Amino acid sequence: MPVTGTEMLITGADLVKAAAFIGAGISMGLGAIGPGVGEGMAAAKACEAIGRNPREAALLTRTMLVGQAVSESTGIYSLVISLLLLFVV
Amino acid sequence: MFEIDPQSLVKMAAYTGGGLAIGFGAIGAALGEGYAAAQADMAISENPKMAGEITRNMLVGQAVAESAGIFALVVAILLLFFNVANPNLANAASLLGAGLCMGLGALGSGIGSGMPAAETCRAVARQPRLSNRLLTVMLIGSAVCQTPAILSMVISLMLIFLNYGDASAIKAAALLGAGLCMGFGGIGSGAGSGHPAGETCKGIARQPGAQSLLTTNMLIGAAVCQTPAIFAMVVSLMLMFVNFGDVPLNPTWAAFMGAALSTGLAAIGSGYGGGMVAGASCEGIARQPRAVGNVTTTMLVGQAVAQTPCIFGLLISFVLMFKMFPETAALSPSMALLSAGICMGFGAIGPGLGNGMTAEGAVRWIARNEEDTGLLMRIMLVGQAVSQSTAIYAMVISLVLIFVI
Amino acid sequence: MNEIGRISQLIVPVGGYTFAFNLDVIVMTWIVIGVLLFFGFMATRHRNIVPGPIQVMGEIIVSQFYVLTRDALGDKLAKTYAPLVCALFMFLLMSNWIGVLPHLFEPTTDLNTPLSLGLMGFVLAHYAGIRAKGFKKYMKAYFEPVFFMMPLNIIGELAKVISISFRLFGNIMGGSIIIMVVSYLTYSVLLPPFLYAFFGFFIGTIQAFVFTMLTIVYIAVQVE
Amino acid sequence: METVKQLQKKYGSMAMFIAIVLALALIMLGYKEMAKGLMLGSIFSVVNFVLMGESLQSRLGNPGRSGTMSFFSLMLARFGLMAVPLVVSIRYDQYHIVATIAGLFMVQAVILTDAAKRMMFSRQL
Repeated sequence: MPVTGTEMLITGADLVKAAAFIGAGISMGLGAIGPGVGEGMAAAKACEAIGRNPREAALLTRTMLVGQAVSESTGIYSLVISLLLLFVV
Repeated sequence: MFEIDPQSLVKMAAYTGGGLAIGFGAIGAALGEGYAAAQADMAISENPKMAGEITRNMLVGQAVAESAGIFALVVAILLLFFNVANPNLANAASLLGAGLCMGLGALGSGIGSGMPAAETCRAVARQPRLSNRLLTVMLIGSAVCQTPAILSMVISLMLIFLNYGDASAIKAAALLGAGLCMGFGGIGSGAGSGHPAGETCKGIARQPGAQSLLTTNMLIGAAVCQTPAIFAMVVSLMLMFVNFGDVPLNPTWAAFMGAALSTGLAAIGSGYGGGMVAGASCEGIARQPRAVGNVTTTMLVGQAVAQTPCIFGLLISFVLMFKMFPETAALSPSMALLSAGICMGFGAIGPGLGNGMTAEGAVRWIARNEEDTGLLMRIMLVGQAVSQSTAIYAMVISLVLIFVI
Repeated sequence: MNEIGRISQLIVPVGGYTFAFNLDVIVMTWIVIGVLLFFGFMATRHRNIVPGPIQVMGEIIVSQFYVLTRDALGDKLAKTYAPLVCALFMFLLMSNWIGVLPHLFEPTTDLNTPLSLGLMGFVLAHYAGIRAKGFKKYMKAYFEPVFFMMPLNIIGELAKVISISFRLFGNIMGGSIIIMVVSYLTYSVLLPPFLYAFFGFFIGTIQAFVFTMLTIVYIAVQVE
Repeated sequence: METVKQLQKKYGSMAMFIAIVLALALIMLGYKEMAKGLMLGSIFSVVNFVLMGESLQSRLGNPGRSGTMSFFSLMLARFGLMAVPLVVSIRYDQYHIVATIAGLFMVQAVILTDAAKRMMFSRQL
């Protein structure tokens, strides 16, 4: 039995949509790596700092959260771009 | 549309698979052994009198670390000389998948099992007296690191030798996906479980009395950090053996590939992150053996949370495998499903690693400052939860791609 | 394997729209609420200086969460929010544990439960923020660091609801799917009890705690 | 480098001894192909172990000599050497392939059994 491709009907608009979906997946997928690692580092350093000086725990936690919120913004940009690709394109 | 003679297609897939298997397998072995050899060199320059003893330990460590490479070699040779009775597309896919599975699985284990060998060489230079005990622990550690490679080998041998009796193009996608999933899933766990093994060897040199505590902790930590590899194996087995019934080819092939990529890639971050946590806990116990209870508890909590991204990956995989998709002739629905898998898979790598780092920091400082265990564990959980949020965004995008589009 | 996604629904058409009520989830939620009410009743029935076992459990939970809230919010606000935080934790804990019993399942496997709890936390946090800082200062936070970042800041706030609720949902749902699949693969022998212990009790407790802590943290961030 | 030589002798001879005993037992039971495959695999396993020791000794303890490339090419050469028994046993039916694969891991098995034995039977490990 010879191996053949299946019948597919690919139009220009379909191709654009397919590319947009793949782009959305890659945008969010790769965009999540950086913030994930970065926020993890921030939290690791906060744990270290609290371990050294537990009395400043409240201040350090707040600083950690602010730092994480800032480093998460690139992840949110990826999310926005993905949603734009999914629903606007 | 082009047509290929099925015999040559299968041969092509088998050769490519064999090449990938031995290629990745040799890279893993080379990286692990190269790292160990570099550390051994440093150890010898620190304490030249112990050169013989260090070379001895290095040799035994290398012999065990290389077994992942030998697994890859065996699979590669089998692939090169394997004759298929009635060649078809599904055979070709399963052979290619088998090669990828073994190669990538051996990559992680090769890197991971270099770490205990390296740390043992350094430790022997510092504490020549403990050479024999270190050797034993190193061997146990590096044998534990081989588990993901063994799981990969089991899956790839199943892919090569079992007859699935179904030569459809869907089965081909499922079998290729099974190989990919287990292969990627083994990388993180294999490389990650090198951390606890290495830190245990280092820790025994520092605190010989804590040896049994350290060994137990190493085994627990390594076993838990191999959970993502087992998740990947579950997905692979489902792709291989579950009868999905009469499903349309066009979006379903992409759903299977997406399911495989989702769990497989997600397991990389969680596996490696879990290994970092386990490594830190072994270091901490060596520093302060009395803190063992708190350190082990925190390690388990940290690893459990670090596996969350992988569980998200598994969730997406199961949705992709078991949701029925209507048949379509267009390209975009299948690309949406594939993209959902890629999105979740890559999106889980970073948060998995980040969660591992966070728990690593917390565990390390709980060993140094045991009174504040509760506080540190709380901060660790909040930090991990926040750094997971990008994995959750990826999951949301995946779910949108699956259900809304 | 077809039981994934099987939910009994009550569909009520109201003026052109249809409302679907997930009956199973509603029943499970009421079971959880009933158990908690019974626990609260038992814990406070005979209050003594020398407490009984149930009273001790209640006291530990309440005092622990009071301390947690006080650390994050300060004495004054803690008095307001600690009861809510404590109730949230106990509700989530019971919800995540209940799936261990046969024929029952976790209400948190339905996205609606965590999403509504997340929305509750979100509204509460912003209400607390407006009350503590005043409306003007509250609005000013959206224009940081520059004026045109406002849309992204709003999306960031909304994303918090998504992340907190999907985290709980993903973990509990993923756990129950893994248990189902492994039971299917091993014909329900040997492994499932350990998995129930791990996913039901261990992960369930951690995720309930994480959800509660994040709600406190979101309130604290808005109040600052 | 006395200790390395001793270790190689110890594990190598133990692996060969076990392989011979197992092969004899298999021949007694009538599995001749398995016995031959096991012997073939074990011989190459021991040869690989000896070569590994040689390459390590030339790599380690000579700091300054850039031996990294030669170390890796030696590793690849060893892998190529280990491919020989596999190819032979696939090509010729008189060697059983599974037994050959088992034989290739003989040295590793001996090393790990030795470690496990030490871990179980001594109090201080």
